[in-house]
Amino acid sequence: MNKITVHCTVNHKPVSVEIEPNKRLLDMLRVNLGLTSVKEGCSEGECGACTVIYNGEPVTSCCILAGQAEGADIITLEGVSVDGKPDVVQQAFIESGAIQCGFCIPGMILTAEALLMKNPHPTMEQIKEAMSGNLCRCTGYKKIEEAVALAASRM
Amino acid sequence: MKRRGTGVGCMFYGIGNTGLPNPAAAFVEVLPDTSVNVIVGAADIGQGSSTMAAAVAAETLGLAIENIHVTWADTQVAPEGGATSASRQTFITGNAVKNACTQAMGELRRTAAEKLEVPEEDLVFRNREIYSSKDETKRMTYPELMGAMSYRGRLAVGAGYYNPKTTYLNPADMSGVPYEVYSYATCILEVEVDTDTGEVTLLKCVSAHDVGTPINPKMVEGQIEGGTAMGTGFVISEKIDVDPKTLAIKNPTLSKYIIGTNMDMPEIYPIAVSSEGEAGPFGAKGLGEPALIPSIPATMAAIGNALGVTFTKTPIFPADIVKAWKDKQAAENQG
Amino acid sequence: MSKYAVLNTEFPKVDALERALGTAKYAADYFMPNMLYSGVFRSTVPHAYVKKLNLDKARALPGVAAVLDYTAIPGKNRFGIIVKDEPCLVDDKIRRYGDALAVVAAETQELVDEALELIEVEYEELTPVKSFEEAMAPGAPIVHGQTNVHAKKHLEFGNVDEAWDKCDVIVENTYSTHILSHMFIEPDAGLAYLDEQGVMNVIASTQNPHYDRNEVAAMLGIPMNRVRVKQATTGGGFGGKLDIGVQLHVALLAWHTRRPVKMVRSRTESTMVSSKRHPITMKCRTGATRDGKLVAVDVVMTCDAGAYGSYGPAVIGRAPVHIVGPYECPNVRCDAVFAYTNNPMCGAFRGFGVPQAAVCHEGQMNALAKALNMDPIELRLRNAHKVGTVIPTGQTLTESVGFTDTLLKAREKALEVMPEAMARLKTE
Amino acid sequence: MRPFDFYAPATVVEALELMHQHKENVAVIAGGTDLVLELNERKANPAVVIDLKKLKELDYIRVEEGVVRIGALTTHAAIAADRQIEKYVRVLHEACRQVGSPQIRNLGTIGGNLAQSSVAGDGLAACVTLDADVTLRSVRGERRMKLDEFLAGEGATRRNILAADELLTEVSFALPDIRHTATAFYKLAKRKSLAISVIGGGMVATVDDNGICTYARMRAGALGRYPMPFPTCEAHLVGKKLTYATMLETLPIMHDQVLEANKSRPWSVFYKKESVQGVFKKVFADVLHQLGLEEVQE
Repeated sequence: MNKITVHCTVNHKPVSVEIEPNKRLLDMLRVNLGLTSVKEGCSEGECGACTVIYNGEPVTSCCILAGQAEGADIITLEGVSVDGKPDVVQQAFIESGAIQCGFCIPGMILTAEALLMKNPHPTMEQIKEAMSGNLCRCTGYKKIEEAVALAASRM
Repeated sequence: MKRRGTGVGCMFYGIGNTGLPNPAAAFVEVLPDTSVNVIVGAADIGQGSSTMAAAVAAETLGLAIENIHVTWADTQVAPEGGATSASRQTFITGNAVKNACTQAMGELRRTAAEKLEVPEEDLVFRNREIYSSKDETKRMTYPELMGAMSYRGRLAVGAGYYNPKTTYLNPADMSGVPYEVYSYATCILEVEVDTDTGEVTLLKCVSAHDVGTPINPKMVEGQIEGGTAMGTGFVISEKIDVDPKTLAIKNPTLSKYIIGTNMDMPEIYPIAVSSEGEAGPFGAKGLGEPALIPSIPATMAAIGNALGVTFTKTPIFPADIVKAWKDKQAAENQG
Repeated sequence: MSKYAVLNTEFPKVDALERALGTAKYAADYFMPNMLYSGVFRSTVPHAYVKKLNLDKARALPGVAAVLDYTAIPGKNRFGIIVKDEPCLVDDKIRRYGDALAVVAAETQELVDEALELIEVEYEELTPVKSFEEAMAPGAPIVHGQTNVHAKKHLEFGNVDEAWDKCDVIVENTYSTHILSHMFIEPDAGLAYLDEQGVMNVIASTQNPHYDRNEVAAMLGIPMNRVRVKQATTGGGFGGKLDIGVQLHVALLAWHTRRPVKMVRSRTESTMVSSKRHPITMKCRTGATRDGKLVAVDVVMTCDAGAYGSYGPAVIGRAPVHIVGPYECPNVRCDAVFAYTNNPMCGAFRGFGVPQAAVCHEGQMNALAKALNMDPIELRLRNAHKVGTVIPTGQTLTESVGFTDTLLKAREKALEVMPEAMARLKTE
Repeated sequence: MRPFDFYAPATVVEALELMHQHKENVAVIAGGTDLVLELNERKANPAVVIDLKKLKELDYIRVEEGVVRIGALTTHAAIAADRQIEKYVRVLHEACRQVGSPQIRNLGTIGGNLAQSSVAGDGLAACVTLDADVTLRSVRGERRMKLDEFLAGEGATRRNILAADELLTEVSFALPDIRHTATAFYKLAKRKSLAISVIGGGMVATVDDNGICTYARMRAGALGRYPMPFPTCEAHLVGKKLTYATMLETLPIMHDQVLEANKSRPWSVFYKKESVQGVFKKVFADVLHQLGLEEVQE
């Protein structure tokens, strides 16, 4: 097996990563780049905890091979906060009481960020639809949806 | 055909282990700059026991929640916390924190009484100030108090623990005091059932919980909302399938064990009910498990109410609904 | 002025910021220099003796640091929060699908997976016990010790047998609940290493760090203060992370390799191995007067508790105490039997048997309401616990009994937000 | 994951050559929503993985001379968001809109859905309902066929006739004339998102100016290895005035057919034979609504 070099943009900075082809984007981000906010919950594209913003869209990074990310623009939760301070979406999650165990939260926030980038003033229906690929076992989702609405109201 | 139904579910839940000792402990130190270290054994798994500990400490000491730093669940640092189970941490670790704070306040009270020249028992610690309940003009700030403490070489430290007042149960008939305090709840839930496909849509859910004293209203709501999600899923979508031959679990994945998504949730109206009591820290009681329970019987009853059928088994899956409806139609056609 | 300065006001959770920023470290997020990865070789049969376990090929694979079976355990090999009946690594026989037979540590996760595939096992299979009924049948294979009865309880309050004559209405039903999984969103994970003072450090996703400490110390045969368990940020538990998870296995591997060892269970392994909700069958007879006052409740409760005790004793202790629900009843009897089988292990799961009990007592209350043609909320109000109520253990409730308020406030809100639904409740 | 070599060709021609060269042990990846999981669980163990995601030439939705052409690399999200598909081809719009989750729809491609030929593939069920054509290319050239023919595989071992070095490049079908033709899809599933179809029922129905049915095609996914056709039901409708009552007359036929096909699994067949009728009741109501023939109250 020959190693490959993946060139892409991660959190607004160009990176090149030398990596075995049998690694997922999830592994590359967590292990090679140390971006451990990206969580592995199900390994089958089901829970959404490993969601990253990939060329502007939320995707599950457990379903992408590292090599496929060549040329991609990737944002993880580490790329959302500024100097360790929460951005408007993160702040809204904190204030709304949307965070319990927090394992789903990186994926939730990134999914919300991707929605608000494209549609800064979504309806509640659009919020629900956008957030429908992220499982949470703690909150019953209400406070999470309220947090996205609160963030949108401050956009 | 779509039919709607309503169900009621209630429960009570004894806080802590059943008829067994189950203590938990806490350490507290108020530092010279009025920041506070609170150290508890309790594992926080997202439910918020650390936040609860901070709030109880702030309330007891008369400081702000921002003044409190909580360290938890590190056995080389923190004393025994017992398990995060049985909805016990608010009640038991909360009382332990309160006890530890009360001990730390011994020196704080003595010092403040000396400075303000009032009896210790008249002192009120609230909102970063200490004053006399008899004469509110006699007051000092917390930084002033900590300055006086430093000057006198006194430390505000405390260790406390709490073990619920229970008894072992008599093995012959289970008589005794199994729990010191109980939480209560009522849930009323409305569903829409498609009799052709057995699909269930959860419409609205009111869930009222006696939590004694709410520590943090949003956390109370969050527990109730999350509990409702799990309780409704208990009835309509979740089930472990065991292979009859190997006895292995056939659906150990999130694609095959079906928990609800946000699209499956009802509109939830959580209600925190207060009740008078001295047992918990400021009267607070546990909520983690009570949050789950009443929506289970309420969902069963609501589906039954929609069809005019009584269900006594869980789960109630679409196939069960279609079957129950067809059986009912057949029985009515015969009768 | 509000009674409280802090309580019942708005303030964020103390641990929300790091979770919103993504900097909170869950167990799988820890990486250490010189760290090994690890995995567990598990049984694929439910009930068997191990005839042969060949670890040689796995040990020979370059990059493998350790392959251990039960003989490598320096201290005790029996664990469990209440009953010590579960091995760290199987030494006598396999009792369920997925029992741990050996552990592997290697330089990469891929090497761990390869080494696990090189382990060979031969089983001498035993007839598995598949249900409560099979467990209780005469001549049934025994899962543990001398009997398949895992636990028994008998609750007796008042005089149930004499009470039936005083009842105007009696309803009788059998309720049953099924096996469920916590599905906490973070699979079990942990890491162990010996620090410079020789203290065994374990960082894990857990609900129970002090218990974990005691079990790791017992397994290694060292004092409790030579083990430090630190809870990593934990992605939910709901009872499923109360039993010991990866902690013993990583500690054992770190003990032998003297290197940090990390273990992250896959979703599948995590669900396979962690405890499940007890499926309980409750045969219940409830009697009341014509004005809706409960007179007697008699319940027989049975449960297939699976292969190990786990929190079973806590569930069988709690369910009978709660079997009548938040209602006054002067005559109560409950007989409960839990059995060992070779099914997945049942244990703690949010509610400890009370959800199951609620299925029964609420089913009975609704059945009574129907039989008496009474509003179901009114029936509950008539029987509600209040200060002064004596519950079936003989305890008198003295304070903080807010049940009636929950009924009234829920009804009031429901009448406001779903009036049609409330009308349907009455006209069933 | 076992080791493999990885290639990401920039053109279809390059991809086909690579596939031909490594055909003994090659896997192609597009959305990755199936393959990466299989690799990760060591269920798929190819020596070579070829990434198709860089083949932008296969990412398109075009309507040309009354034919809708969709490139294999078009994602479910792109199809669901396409205004023309939403207006003219409801069956495909609804199917793609409900695949998995937003994240999965952003990754998963229609070509992948068809080539995987999963039992519960929603895109597949919709395309079969549309009687679509697929285009397959290899170094040997191009062939085009009906999806029905494409799916003439050997079941479990080979799901379709795609050769190891062959690429499904396009799916195409006639653009429905919505003045006379309606299409509809209903997904019955265990939850309202992140769901695998229990039944995915699709229909195409055409009526003349008098409301007489001139064409009907009904298919349902997840009832057998391939989307199940209901020829007797279709025949029952053609030539009759399309009404809800007439359409309901097909339900007993459907019931018997599903029972017959699944009778080896007694408990699951009970639910499938009953609920398939519920699924098509909703499909019928939608078709009648779109054609402006009847509003059905549930």
